[in-house]
Amino acid sequence: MGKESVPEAIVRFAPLDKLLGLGRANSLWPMTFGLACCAIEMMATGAARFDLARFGAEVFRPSPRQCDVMIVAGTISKKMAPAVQTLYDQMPEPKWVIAMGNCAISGGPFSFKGQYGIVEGADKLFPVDIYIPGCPPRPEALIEGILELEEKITGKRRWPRVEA
Amino acid sequence: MEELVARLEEIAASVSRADYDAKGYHLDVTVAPDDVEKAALVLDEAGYTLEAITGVDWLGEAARKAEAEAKAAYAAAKKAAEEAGEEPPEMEPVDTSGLKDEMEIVYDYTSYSHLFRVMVRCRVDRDNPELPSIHQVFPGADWHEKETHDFFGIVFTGNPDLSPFLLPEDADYHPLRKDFSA
Amino acid sequence: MNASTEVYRLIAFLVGLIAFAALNAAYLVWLERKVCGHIQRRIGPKEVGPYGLLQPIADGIKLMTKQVMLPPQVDPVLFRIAPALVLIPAVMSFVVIPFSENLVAREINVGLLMVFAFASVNVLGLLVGGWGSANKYAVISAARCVSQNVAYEIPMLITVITMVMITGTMNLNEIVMQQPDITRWYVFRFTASPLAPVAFIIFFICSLAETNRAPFDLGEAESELIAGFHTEYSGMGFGLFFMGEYANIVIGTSLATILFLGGWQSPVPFIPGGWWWFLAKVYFLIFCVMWIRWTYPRTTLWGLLNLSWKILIPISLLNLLLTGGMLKLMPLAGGAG
Amino acid sequence: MSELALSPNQETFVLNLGPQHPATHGVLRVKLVMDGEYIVSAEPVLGYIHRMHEKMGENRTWAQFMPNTGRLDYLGALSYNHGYVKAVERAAGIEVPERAEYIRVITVELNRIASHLLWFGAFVLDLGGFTPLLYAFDDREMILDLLESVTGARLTFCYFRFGGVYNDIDDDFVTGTREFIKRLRKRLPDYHNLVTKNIIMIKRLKDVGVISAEMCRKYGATGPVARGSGIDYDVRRSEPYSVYPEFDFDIPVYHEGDSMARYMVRMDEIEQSMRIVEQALDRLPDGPVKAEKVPKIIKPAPGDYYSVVEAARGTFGVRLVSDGTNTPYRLKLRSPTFSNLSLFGEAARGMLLADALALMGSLDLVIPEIDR
Repeated sequence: MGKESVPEAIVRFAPLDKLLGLGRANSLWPMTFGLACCAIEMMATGAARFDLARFGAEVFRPSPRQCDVMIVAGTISKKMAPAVQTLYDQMPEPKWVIAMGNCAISGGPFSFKGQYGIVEGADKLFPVDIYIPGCPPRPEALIEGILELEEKITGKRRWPRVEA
Repeated sequence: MEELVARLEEIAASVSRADYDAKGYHLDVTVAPDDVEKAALVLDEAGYTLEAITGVDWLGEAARKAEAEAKAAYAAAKKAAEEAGEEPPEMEPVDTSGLKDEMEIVYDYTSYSHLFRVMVRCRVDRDNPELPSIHQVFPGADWHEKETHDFFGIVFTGNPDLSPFLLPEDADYHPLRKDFSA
Repeated sequence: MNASTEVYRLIAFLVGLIAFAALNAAYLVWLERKVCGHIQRRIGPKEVGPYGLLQPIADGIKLMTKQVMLPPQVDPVLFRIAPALVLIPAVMSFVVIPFSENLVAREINVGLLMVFAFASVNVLGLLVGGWGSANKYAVISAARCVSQNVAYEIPMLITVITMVMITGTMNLNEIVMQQPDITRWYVFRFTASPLAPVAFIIFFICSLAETNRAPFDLGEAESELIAGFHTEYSGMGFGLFFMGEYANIVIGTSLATILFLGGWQSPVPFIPGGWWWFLAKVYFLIFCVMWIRWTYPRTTLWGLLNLSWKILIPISLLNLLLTGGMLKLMPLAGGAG
Repeated sequence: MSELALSPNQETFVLNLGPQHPATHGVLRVKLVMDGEYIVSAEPVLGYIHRMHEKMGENRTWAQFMPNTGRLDYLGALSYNHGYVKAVERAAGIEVPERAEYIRVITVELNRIASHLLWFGAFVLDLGGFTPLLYAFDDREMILDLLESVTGARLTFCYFRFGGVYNDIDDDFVTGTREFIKRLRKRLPDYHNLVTKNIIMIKRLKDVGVISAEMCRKYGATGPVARGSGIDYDVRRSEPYSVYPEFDFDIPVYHEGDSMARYMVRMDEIEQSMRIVEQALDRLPDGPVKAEKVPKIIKPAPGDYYSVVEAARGTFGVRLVSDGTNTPYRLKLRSPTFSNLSLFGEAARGMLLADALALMGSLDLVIPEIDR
C-alpha cells in the first residue's frame, strides 16, 4: 500500500520535477474529514483568523478522489480503521497524510494498558508524512504542518522557521 | 408523587427514600428483573422520562461480602471469647465457591415538570444475565439497552437487535466486565 | 473574404476561445476564492504569487499531473466522455458570442439558437457522468440535475422567445446593435415589454439554475451528496467539470449582457463601446453570481421546482403575452430600433 | 408525501451516509433506505469514535479522569468538567468557595455561547450557506482567547478542580468579557438579518422535522431539542446547582417542535447566557478560588451518586459508583446527544433527504460524546 507501489521514475527531469513539486505544494487540497476534537481546530484553521486559504490549501473536498492530503484529525477507533484505510486507498496519487494530534500519532490519551477500542496511530494503517503533536494542536501548528509538507514536496521552506 | 411511590411499592421489592443532596436522587427502587417493565409502565403513566440505563458488574462482591461478614462474626466471637477469658477460636476459611456473582442494571428516571429523580435497579445472575427489554414502553431505551449489552453482555429479551452497537461489528467481548482484558 | 483566410480566422478564433475559456475558468476560480475570502472577512489566496495570482496555475499543474482514477465499478466509456460533454459545448457556444463589433468568431444569423442548442448538451454530460460513475450519490445528483435543467429551460426559453419577438432577430451582434445606450438597453425598454426588468431577473435566475450555482447547486450539494455527479472524478476529469461549470457561467452572463445590458455597447455616449465594456458587464454579473453563492443557503429540490413551475413559468408566460400584445398594438415601439 | 415514501410497492435502495460524510459532523454513519429522495427508514450506526471513556474511568484515580471530560464534548468541554467535578464533590462532600462557583458559571456560559455559535455556523453549512460559519468562527475565536487566558487551552479544557477552579480570573479577563458581550450584542442582529430572516432558511426550516413533546419524553430528549418542542426543562432552573439560582435569566421555549424552533432556542440561549455572564461579572465576590481542605487523594464513601448539569446540548449526567477506593468502581456518563439522536430514526421517516439532514443538523450532534 501507499508510496511503495508507485515505481520510481528511472529518467528524471529536474526542472520539470521542480515545477510539478511547486504546483503540487501550492495546491494541497485536504479532505473534509474530521474524526474528533482536532477537526474543530482544523475548521478553525480554515476560518477567518488563521485562513488556510492564504496557502491555497482551503479547498476542502468532501470526495477523497479530489484530495491531495488527508489530515487525520482525531482518534481512529478500531471500528473506523477500515473506513479510514478505504478513504486513503481512494485518494489518487500523489497523496500525503498529515497525522494531526496525539491520537493520530500514537493514540494519545486513549492509549492505555488494556485498551480495546482504538488504533494507536495512523501510521499503523498507512504511511504518514507529517506529525503534528498537540491535544489538539493549535491552528498555527496545523499551518506549520502544511508548510512542513510543502517543504517536503519542494525541498524549499516558504517562510523562515520561527526560532524558539 | 406519593401516589407514584405507592404504586411503585406495589411492584417493587423495596422502595426507599434517598437523601437528594448527598446522592443526587430521591427514590431508590429495587425490583425483580421481571418487573422492570411494570415499573417502566408506572413511571411512563406518571409522565416520567428515561434518562439512562446502565449496568454495574459486581464481580466478586458476593465473596467480599461473605468474607467481610465472616470476619465480623469472627471478630465478635473473638471479643466475646476474650471477655469470657477463653482461648479465641481459629478463624475458619470462608467458602465462596458456591456464591453467585451478580450484575446490577440501573434505570434513571426523571420528570420534566418537577424535581423527583427515581432510580430503579435490579440484579441479575452474572453468568446468565437476562431481563426483559422496556423499549416497548420507552423507545429511547432501545439504544441504552444495546449499549449496556455491548459493555456488559446483559441480554435484554425482546430488544430487536443486540448486535454490537458501539463496538466493532464483529466484537464478541464485553469491555466493562471486571474480568475483561484486551 | 476568400475561403482560406476565413478558415485561418476561424482556427485562430477557436484557439483563442479555448484559451480564453480555460484561462477564464482558472482565473474565475481564483476570483471566486478571493471574493468568498473577502466576503468572509478573510484574505483568500495570497502566498502563491502576488495576490495569489499564480494559484490557478499551481492548481492546474496539480490537477493535470494527478493520477486519473478509473474506479472499478464505472462504465469506462461514459465515465470518460462525460467531462468532454460538459466542456466542449460550453466552448462551442463562445463561437457566436460577440465580444465587440468585430471580435466574434463566427457571426451566425441563428446565434441565439445555437447557444441554446449547445447549452442543452451540458446537462447530458452531467447525466452521463453521474450515471457512468455508478455511485449512488452521483446518480441522485444526476437525476436532480436533469429535473432541474428541464424545469428551468422552459422559463428561460420563454423569456428568450419574448426577447426574440422584440428584437426580431437571433443574430447576437444585431441584438447588441439595437441597444446603443443605457436608455435603450432591453432591461429598461418598458415600451417593448412592461415586464422587461422582471424578464431579466427571470433570465438571471434561470441561468443560475442552469449552471448549478448556489442557491440552486443541488447537483453538487456538498452536505447531502458529497460532491454530486463528479464524486468519483479525480484529477483533470474533475478539472474539466470545473472548467465547464465556469465556462457555462460565462456563457449565461454573456447572454444576459447581450440580451438585456447592451453587450459591448457603451452605456454612455461619450465613451466608445468595445470588448472592455462587454467584459466589464460580464464580470460584474459573475461577481453577482458569486455574491449570491456566498450569501444564500441552498434551496431544496421541491423549493427549486416549485419556484420554476409555479412562479417563473407563469410570469414568463404572462410576459410573453403582454409583449405580444404590446408589439401588436405599437409595432414600432420594439423591433429593430 | 409520506404515504408515497412508505408504500411497499416502491423500489427502494440503501444509501450509506458516512462514516465520512460532510453532513454528519464527524464519524456518524446513517443507513438510509431511500425511495428516490424520500427516506423510508433511517438507522444511525454508532461507535466509530468510541474512545472507552467509561473503561478509562475505572482504571485511573478520580482526579486523573478530569482531562477525559474535556474530550467528551469538545465544543462545550467546561460543562462536562462541571458535571464531573460536581458529581465527585457530591460524593466526597467537598464544599466549593463562592468565587469559584461564579467563575465556573462565567466560563461555562462563555463556553456555551462558543458552542452555540459553532453550531449555528455548522448548521447553516448543512443547509448550504458557507459564510455564516466563518462569521461565527470569528466571534468564537474571541471567546477562545478569553478562555485560553484563564484555562490555558482552546478547546479541550481541564480547568475545574475538585473544590474550585485551577486558576483565578484577572481584570483583563473581566474587561475582555464585557467587551466581547458588547460586541456580540451588535453582531447577533446581523446574524438574524443574514440567516434567520432569509427566505430560503425559513422555507427549509419551518414545519420541517417536527418532533412532538411526547416523542421527546419517550426518547429522553433534553436540552434545546426538548425546549424546541415546548418542554420547559432546563437543569439550571429545575434542578438548581452552583450559583444559578442567584441569576435572572429566561429559559427560551418554543412550541412548534420544528427545526426552526430548535434554531431559535439556541439563538435565544446565546442572549440569555450573555445575561448570566454579565450578572455574574457584576456580582463577582472576592475570596479563594479553591477550597482549602480538599484531600490529596479522594476516596468517596461506598455507594452510588448521580449528578446532572445542563450542557450546551442537554442534560449531562454522571453516575458514580464508589467502592471506597481511590478509583471509581463504575463511572457512567449519560450524554445528551445520545438520547437526542435516538429519535432521529423515527423523526426522519418519510422525509426528504435534504430535510432530514437539516433535522440532523438541528439536533446539534457531537459524535465523540455519543460514542464516548
